[in-house]
Amino acid sequence: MSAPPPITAEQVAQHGLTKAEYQRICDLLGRKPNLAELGIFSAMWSEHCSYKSSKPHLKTLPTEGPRVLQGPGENAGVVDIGDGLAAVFKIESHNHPSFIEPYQGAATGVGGILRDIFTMGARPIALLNSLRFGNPDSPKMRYLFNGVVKGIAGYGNCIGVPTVGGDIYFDDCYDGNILVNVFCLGLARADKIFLGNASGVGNAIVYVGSKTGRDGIHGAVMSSAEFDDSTEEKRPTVQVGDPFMEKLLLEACLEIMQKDWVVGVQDMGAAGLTSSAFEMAERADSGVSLDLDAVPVRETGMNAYEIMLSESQERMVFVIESGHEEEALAIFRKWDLDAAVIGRVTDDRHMRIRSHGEEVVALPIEVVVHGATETHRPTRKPKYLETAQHLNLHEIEVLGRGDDALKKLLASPTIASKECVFDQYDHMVGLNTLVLPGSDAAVLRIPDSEKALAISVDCNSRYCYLDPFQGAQIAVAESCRNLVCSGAEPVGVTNCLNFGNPENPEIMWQFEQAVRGLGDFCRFFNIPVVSGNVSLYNETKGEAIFPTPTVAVVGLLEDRSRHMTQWFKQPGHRIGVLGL
Amino acid sequence: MKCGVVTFPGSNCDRDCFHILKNVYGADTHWIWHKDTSLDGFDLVVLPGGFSYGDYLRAGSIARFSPIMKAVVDHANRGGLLWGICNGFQILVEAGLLPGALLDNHTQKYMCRYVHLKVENAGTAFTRACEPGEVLNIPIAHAQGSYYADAGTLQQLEDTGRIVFRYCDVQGNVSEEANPNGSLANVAGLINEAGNVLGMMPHPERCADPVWPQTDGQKLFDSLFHKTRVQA
Amino acid sequence: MLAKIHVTLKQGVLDPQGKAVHHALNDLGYAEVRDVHLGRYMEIELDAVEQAEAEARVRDMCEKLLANTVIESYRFTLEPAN
Amino acid sequence: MLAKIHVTLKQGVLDPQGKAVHHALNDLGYAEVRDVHLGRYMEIELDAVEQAEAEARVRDMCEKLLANTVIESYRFTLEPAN
Ligand SMILES: Nc1ncnc2c1ncn2[C@@H]1O[C@H](COP(=O)(O)OP(=O)(O)O)[C@@H](O)[C@H]1O
Repeated sequence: MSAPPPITAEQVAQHGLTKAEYQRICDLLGRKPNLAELGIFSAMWSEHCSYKSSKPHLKTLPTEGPRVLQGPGENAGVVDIGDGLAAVFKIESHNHPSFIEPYQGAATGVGGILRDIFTMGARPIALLNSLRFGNPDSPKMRYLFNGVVKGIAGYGNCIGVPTVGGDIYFDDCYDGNILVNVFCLGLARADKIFLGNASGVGNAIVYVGSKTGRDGIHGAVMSSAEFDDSTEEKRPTVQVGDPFMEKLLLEACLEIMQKDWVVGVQDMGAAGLTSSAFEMAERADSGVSLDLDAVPVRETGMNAYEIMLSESQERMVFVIESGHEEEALAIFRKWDLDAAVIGRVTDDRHMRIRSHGEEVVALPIEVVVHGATETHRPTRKPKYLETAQHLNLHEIEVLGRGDDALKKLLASPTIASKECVFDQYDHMVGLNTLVLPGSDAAVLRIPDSEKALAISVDCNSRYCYLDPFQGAQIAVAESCRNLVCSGAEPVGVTNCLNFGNPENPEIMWQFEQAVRGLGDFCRFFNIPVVSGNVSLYNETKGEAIFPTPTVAVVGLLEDRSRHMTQWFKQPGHRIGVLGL
Repeated sequence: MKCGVVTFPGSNCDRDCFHILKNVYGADTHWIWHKDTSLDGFDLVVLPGGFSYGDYLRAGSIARFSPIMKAVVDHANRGGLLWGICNGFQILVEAGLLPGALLDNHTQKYMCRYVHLKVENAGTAFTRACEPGEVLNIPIAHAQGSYYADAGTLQQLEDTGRIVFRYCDVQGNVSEEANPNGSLANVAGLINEAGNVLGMMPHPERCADPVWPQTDGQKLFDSLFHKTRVQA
Repeated sequence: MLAKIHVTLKQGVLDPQGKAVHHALNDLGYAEVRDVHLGRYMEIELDAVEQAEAEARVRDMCEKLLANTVIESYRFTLEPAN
Repeated sequence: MLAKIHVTLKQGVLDPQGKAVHHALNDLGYAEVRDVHLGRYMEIELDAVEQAEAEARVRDMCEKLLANTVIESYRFTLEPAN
């Protein structure tokens, strides 16, 4: 094979790396990276994977507590709920893909969060979603709305996990950037939680799931001599979800996790095989060797770059004790899934990747996973607050009281009944849904137990715009009130922080304030934050969305028969108000 | 009565059906894998709801060729009880074990909600615990539940009393408003000539556990297990 | 060889999807649309065999799986692969 | 006039339905099936206008509604009505 052409400054830029970052890579490696290695750094040092802008702030969140079995750092958070059981949950965003292709963007969002849950060994028992749309008067927005709802329904219903709640807000600030945050809750045995560890030298790295295609690899970075022009059309910008494949994957994974020779599991999400392999090695302080020729592919002529960075959906990586490879493959084959041993765990703290008989990537694990410098982005209190927070109550037009005003409120899209939406979600499958959509919180019974779990997702972003600190506190307070009204005690928080461009100090100030507000509230009430997600750059042409720190709180009911619903039950009952 | 619930790739409600049969009715219940080839000794076989093969191409169109289906057909021909619920019903019509076809809901949307069903035939093995004309409150959850059969077939079904459930309102009126998906003649469930194969779109297993406030689904299970009508 | 298969609803079977597309097009300003029928299109690549045998096989596939002959009709063409 | 429109997934986009049908056909004994792609077929009856204008209108309909151009491509023919 001829020597590859040298990396150009243009390619570095197209990969989203600054000159300083590229220089840092060369310094840390002691040499220049090749194109595949550049692609790996581009993915792993991206905001999405490295959390470089948000880490300094997320570190301040309270993540520990007597019930916490697993805090942030793994695929999902785990909370002990007694009786030997654990609740596994997380919320994740899929905002940008959903704006481009609402059905598939939302569908693959559901697929991604489901995998984050069952990769920990938990059977998913409930899905919720938090959606933000722009002005529904525009046909484009109605198209996005219908597509997202159908996509969530299409994927969630097919895989048989009930979608039991959520929230939907409409506001002009989301005209250019809709938000699709998906939450999933699963149940597992507290002593059978699986982590994403590649430990045990010699253990097998097993790939299972859909064949790898060119999904998610963008044309912009393909400007090198290694690729020919005809591959451009073949590179889809949006992934298509296959919920049937995911259902097979889910059942096969839960079956194989009964065995005691499964050492580690991780799903292939953003940055595909690259992020899973590197993260698993980093957590176990080990190394990994991969042979890409063994990876099941669905397109011909895929090179190392494409295979490592493909974002094809419905794929997982298992670490199997050496000697049990055939048994593992047999279980996957029973479910008619593609599976193959694609590598081994090593002890040299490197990722060594072979393709067509040659070593094409050799990178130190730690440099890739932790090498991106935390960017301490400057913050500045926004100018708009100078006017926004000054309110003269006397200047507000008082509408007439009575029926008309009430009807107007009830008809506003954000407040109006969402029955036409949750009617499209199967909210009953699994026979665990105690409280159907429409009440304050979703309540699910825990099979073979007297207990129940409740979930509420909330965020009034308008409050967050006016005061991110208070707004974030109001969001988590609202979730907690919803849980308490249903009879549950809050036991864990997950959150998805949706914000604009972090390079804008005013947005970064909103972020910092919201995280602080959330953290203070959770510390005061002793509710740990066990997982979450961050979605930045939600802005178009300089117009950012309102800061939207979406919060989902999970609560526990010791006695499910004492759950409560919000509806008036009988004529003659008295109505009371608690609080000022 | 030996009961079996078939798990096709993509079945979701198999666990729900299994739970009702085994835990609520205490029946001798077994899992049946789609690749199994024998159903010897089974009295009741259930084809559960879900999305077998993702509902790809047409709901039930691929599952009907599963290896187990040969044994399912034999079981039905032998007079064994065969119960297709939702996706199970779709598989039965694709396999020709029941006449007609199930098309997309006329709203072009999935719908999950409680509906009312009128028991048109209370003489079947699945409905003998019901009163003729009784109204049951049972949920549906499907995107392709609109029943179709050509005029001749439909007439024959009517004449021979093989339409077992029709969508109706809370008073039992079989009306267009009460028809959630556009099914011809508001057909929600029907039986074969011999009376041992029932296909229905609604999910009785979702309202048969006494833990829930809604338990109308129990009427069907009670019928199968030879129980008289449950008192309050 | 390449089989190109069209599957459409039989006459008399309601096509609500077609109707929905029809109305959507009218609403978008395409008043000239008089009727819309939706169907399925499939392309199947097959190992090459004699034309007659291939036709028989493809017909079989349609009857068995690709079309639900209770509600759908089908037609197909066979051509050499590209 | 009759517009005959074919909408198919773009190259490289995952086709879960095609994959499922492919495996089903292989399992049914049709080992000669190498690949399967599913798409949509539409027949649209239109009031007659000039060919060029009709083509422009139909292309517009495809771009706007009938095809999801993020993941699908389309082609069509126009002929006089039967
Ligand atoms: N806002 C947040 N609050 C708490 N934990 C967070 C937050 N955002 C991300 N995390 C944690 O950081 C880790 C990395 O997040 P992410 O890249 O979304 O995970 P994954 O790759 O498993 O999808 C996860 O363990 C996640 O729980």
